[in-house]
Amino acid sequence: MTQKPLPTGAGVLATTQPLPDYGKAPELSREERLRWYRLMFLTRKFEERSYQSYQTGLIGGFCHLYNGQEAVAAGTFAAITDADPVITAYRDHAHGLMRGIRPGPAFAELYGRATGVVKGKGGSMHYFNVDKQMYGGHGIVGGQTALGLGLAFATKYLGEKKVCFCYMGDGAVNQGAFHESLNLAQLMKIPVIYVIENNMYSMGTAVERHSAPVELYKRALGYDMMGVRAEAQDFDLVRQVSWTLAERARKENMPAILELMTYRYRGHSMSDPQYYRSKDEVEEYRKHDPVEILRGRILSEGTVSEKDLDKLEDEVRKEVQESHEWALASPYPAQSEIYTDIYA
Amino acid sequence: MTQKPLPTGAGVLATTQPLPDYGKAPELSREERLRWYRLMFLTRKFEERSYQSYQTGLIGGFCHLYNGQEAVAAGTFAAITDADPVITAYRDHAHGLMRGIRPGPAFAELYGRATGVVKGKGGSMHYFNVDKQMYGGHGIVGGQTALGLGLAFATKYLGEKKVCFCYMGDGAVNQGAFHESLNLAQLMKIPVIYVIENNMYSMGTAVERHSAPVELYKRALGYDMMGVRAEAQDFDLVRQVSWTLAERARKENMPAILELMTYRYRGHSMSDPQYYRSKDEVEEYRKHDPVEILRGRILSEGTVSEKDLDKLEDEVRKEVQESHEWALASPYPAQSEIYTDIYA
Amino acid sequence: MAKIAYRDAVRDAMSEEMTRDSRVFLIGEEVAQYNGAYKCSKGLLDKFGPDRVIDSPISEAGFAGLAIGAAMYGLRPIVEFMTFSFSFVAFDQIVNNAAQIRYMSGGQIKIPMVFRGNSGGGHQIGATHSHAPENIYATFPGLKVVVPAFAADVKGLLKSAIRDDNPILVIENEALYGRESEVPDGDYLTPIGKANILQEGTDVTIVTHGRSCWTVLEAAQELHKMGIRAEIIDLRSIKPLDWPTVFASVRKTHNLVCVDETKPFCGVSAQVAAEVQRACFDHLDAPILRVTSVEAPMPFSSALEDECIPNVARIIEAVKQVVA
Amino acid sequence: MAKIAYRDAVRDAMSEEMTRDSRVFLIGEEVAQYNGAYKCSKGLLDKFGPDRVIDSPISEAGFAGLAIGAAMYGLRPIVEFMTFSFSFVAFDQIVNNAAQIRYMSGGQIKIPMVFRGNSGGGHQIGATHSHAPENIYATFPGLKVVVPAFAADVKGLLKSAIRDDNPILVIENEALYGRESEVPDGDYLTPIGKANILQEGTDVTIVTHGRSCWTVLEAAQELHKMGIRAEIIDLRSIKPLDWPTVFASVRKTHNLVCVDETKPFCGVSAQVAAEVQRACFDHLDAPILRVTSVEAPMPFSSALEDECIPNVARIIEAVKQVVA
Ligand SMILES: Cc1ncc(C[n+]2csc(CCOP(=O)(O)OP(=O)(O)O)c2C)c(N)n1
Ligand SMILES: Cc1ncc(C[n+]2csc(CCOP(=O)(O)OP(=O)(O)O)c2C)c(N)n1
Ligand SMILES: [Mg+2]
Ligand SMILES: [Mg+2]
Repeated sequence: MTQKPLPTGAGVLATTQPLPDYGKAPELSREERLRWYRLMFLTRKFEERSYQSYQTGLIGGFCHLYNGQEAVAAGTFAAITDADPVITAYRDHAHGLMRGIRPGPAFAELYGRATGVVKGKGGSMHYFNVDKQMYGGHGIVGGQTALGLGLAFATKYLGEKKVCFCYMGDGAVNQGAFHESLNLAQLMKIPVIYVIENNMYSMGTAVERHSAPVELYKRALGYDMMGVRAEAQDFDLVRQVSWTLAERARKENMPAILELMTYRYRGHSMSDPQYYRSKDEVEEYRKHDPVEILRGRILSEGTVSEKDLDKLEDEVRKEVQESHEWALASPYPAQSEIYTDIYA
Repeated sequence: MTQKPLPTGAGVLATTQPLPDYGKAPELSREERLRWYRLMFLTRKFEERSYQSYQTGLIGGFCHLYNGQEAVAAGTFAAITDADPVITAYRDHAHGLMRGIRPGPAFAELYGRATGVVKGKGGSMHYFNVDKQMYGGHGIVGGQTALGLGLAFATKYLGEKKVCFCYMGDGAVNQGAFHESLNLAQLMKIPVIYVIENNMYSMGTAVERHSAPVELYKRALGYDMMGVRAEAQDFDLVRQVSWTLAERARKENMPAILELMTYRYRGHSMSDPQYYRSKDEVEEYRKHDPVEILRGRILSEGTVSEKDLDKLEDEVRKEVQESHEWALASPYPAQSEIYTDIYA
Repeated sequence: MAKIAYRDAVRDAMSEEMTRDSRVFLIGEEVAQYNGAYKCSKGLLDKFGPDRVIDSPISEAGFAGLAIGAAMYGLRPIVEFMTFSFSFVAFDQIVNNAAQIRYMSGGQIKIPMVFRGNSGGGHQIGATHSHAPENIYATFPGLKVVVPAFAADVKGLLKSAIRDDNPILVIENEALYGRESEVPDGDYLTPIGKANILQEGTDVTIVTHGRSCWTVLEAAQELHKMGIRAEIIDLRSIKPLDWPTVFASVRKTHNLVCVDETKPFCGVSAQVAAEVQRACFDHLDAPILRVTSVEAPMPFSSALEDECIPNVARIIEAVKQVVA
Repeated sequence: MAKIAYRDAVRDAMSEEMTRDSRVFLIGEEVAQYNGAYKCSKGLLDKFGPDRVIDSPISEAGFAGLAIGAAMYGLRPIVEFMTFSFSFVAFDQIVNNAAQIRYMSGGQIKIPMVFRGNSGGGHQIGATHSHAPENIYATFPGLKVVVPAFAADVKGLLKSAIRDDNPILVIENEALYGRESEVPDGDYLTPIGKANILQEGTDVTIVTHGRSCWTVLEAAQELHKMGIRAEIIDLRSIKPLDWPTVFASVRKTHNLVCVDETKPFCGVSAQVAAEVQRACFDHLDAPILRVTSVEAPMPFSSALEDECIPNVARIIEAVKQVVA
């Protein structure tokens, strides 16, 4: 097994073209910062509870957890607004929760209940919240990359000056649809940012075993496209680079690849024995925990007291527990639901 | 319309990595050189006759002619042997004729006859001659790029030290299967050379309207792969660069993209009004005719007299005419042939 | 009523709907500057400009996916496949994304869009280019599939499809593009899911669709001479399929021959035969026969190709056997 | 005879054939180091090494095409799709290249290869991952399709498929991987194209395949208690399909229920019903009924999913209706 690179705090590691300088992203207010911390913490607790629920048989099918990657969704989302469309793959709990899905309907979906965010029809892999421009949750690796292109195309077609962030795993760079999308994006000047959540593994296959260049931002080179590789355990660093690319997309309609170096603590899905990596490797990464890093930063800034943060965390824990219980008490969908939502 | 670059005689125009120096390709004997000239001239005459036959209704369906591109097939083939597998798209008459398909069965195929090279079942787009390692003739744009990978894989699996040349049009770089193949080739070290016959147009779409980078060899950058752009109206220049890449593939199992800058004189298929380019542009290119260039070179070398060359050309003209007549006199396939060759 | 060519009816439908609704756009290979490989989009670039009539690279999965994404956002794309055979490189996008995202999102998403293009054999373009894929797409819940045979229907169905809030495949046929037939004046819609009785008859029902309609009409003239009165139903819409019209006809004629260009194994005719034997068991006087494309890839030679799709001789033979 | 799990039978078949013939290799996602997502290739990497047991990136079109090309050159690849639903991103390679190149080359090329993997619903993996695609692939001449239900059959059919000179899809099912059943000792082959009569009976024929065989067997016990003797035919091979066995049974029982997991529209049961009504028209006492997956994408919730694929209740109801 090859040694995986650990975060250094450098932020941006490499680019295919000089990054334009739009200056620093606007400051977040104390409340906004806390809100993002809260969402990251909520996601972590949601996933931990999901883990337990899976173990006890409350969840069937696949369940891909986000632990360790929280700063990717949070840092990128914090660089845009809820009016900008986002779309992702099946590791989508974070993207859903951070785009307004309440933990109750989120749990209810995992438990296959009628009160689930998509009525129990989509499950873990298909969180959608169109109200807040979250377009799924998609199970076919790479399939969403073309959809993200289309969402961005539509915003441009309508003259909205938006940007679409389209998320994908490192393994998804090897799907043809992604490459077709890259060429179309660059050629037609479509404001889509492909965020590669590089957690070093495509299921049990380490990046160096699945991609000819280990640096995935390099895929942009084949399209004269902006490609950026950045570390992603630090919310603020992620937000800054995302903001720059978002600005560029809004101002110039230029797409980009943003490869974010991160790590997942859990197995690929729940039933993964993880023979492909060592416990030590996982432990090393846990030392660069995105939730801890933001927590420490907020405390060191002194705008929030440890006590207040503890309180916020307790609230979240309670919300998660109550949401889980609410979900469990929810009814299953009626049989007639099989036949609804097929056609509009 | 953008001005298209004309040949300068430079040969190699650009690469993504330094080309290894294996020295000069082995000299061709006088006979071999004449043989390649003969094949190029034969191809030209074959296509001209096909053009007429199409006009007079003897050929149905599509018919994609190779006029102007002859040095691509000839120069690349002359760098390898008939034991090295080749595969191409639907503009495949040259590749067939130069890999041993006799003009008689070649015409018979166009005319849908039982004596056709594939029994009238494949038509213009599906010339195969497995005896001489010519694996088609494929109609779905880009589809053959994965097959070429597989042919090369098989030679390596069997320890044969061969190389597979896989041909494709400029428009085919935009198919996802090609990109998946590039990554697989580089990652698994498969000795396949992707020859992009860049004739500047994908049907009616000029390269700059279909590809984000106009330089198609750059697609190799995304895979840390060798990519080469070279001019391709000169048989000898094409042979030299192809030989270098073939050697590299044989010695190191390393794949490459070889973008060859060429031009087609005729329409995309036969029914193309060609509004997308000017007559002048075509005329400019005709001044750099690959058949003429090799003819001039051979004469200037003084190893063959003009008279002998004229004689050879007359023989070819006669062969083409007789083959055409033979083909026309051939029977159509029996109805029972519909049901053969479906399963082995 | 004017007589116009099928391809012009396609063009008119797109043009009218693009005029009516600025969310409608067209994307595909050679649809803009080239006016379409089969000239179905002639003049549209001039009329609507390059933002709405878009030439794409050869990236079917990419541009089909782009269009699906745009539809998720509320636009109403029309995707042209140069031929429907090329949709197979975009298969996943169509059958997983277009067909199922509405369901998987619990109804949050609508995908109002059209995939359209040429299909079928008979033009010597070989096995890879000659697929008639309506059975394949119709097997997927979430998609609608129409296969218009006449200018009036392609115009009315395409307009309906563009206005419909679901992903719909409008499957055309090269052989039909040049054929002229009467088209009503003004703005009209042909309902999706309604079959059309092309000819009334008493002896046998022939259920058909697409290009085969023309072949069946030709065969019917021969049959008429033999004293056989065929009732001819043009399904027009494969999914949803107008079962009441089919069943009513079979209950009247007591005989059924299915004619269509899909392959025999699990083709459209298999579905029709299976449903009709179930619903009309006691009404059938003879086994339902099917005239389909043959069980072989499409050969290139014109000498073979004619036999490979339903032709007059095979239709007459089947009908004669059924009414015997 | 030993009782082994279906997944081990898959593994044994591959292992035996790879030992016998060095041209056989396995490629797919996670087949090597991970031992297969469903552990069907457990131990093969250790036994045959990384040149013959190959982990691929997530590039189904790429590695399916690679394997087809290798087969054209004379190797005998086995492609594992993690699930067959993912074959849809490689659809063109399978239906145009694997299926048709032999024909288009006028017989110059053989494509001796196997595509295999998990399929079907019932495990809460959602609409995109739960396709039962046998009807879709079987519509293409040039492909063979087998859907084994039992350990002995998957071993014998997979071995036959690997030795066959054609492209063959071996469609497995997650629900079956863990099920144990008896497997003959030693080297044996199960012929492709031969159905298997799982149970003889007199009152009704039930034609089924794949996972549904188990459900039908369960239903048959209930039916037995009601005094209904069902003859159960496991098709095993969808293409070629063993029509003589099916027809003979229907001519004996005079009734037919088709049960399978493909969708109703143009599914396998449609093909069976269409052919049987034609060939056995005068022998049928009642309309042929079909029990299939429902006309909806596969929902996630276990509360809904059970109803979406053929279950005992639906089978019993159909049989009762037919023999009534
Ligand atoms: C087309 C396709 N092939 C295979 C799969 C099965 N599969 C699901 S996730 C996965 C690994 C993807 O890894 P990556 O893209 O790195 O994302 P991560 O799971 O690390 O977030 C695979 C092989 C699939 N869902 N779709
Ligand atoms: C997947 C697919 N899409 C579209 C087509 C239709 N088509 C055939 S050739 C062609 C243009 C290809 O151009 P290029 O690759 O540059 O090759 P050239 O014709 O110039 O040799 C198109 C669009 C096809 N055959 N396959
Ligand atoms: Mg990953
Ligand atoms: Mg070209």
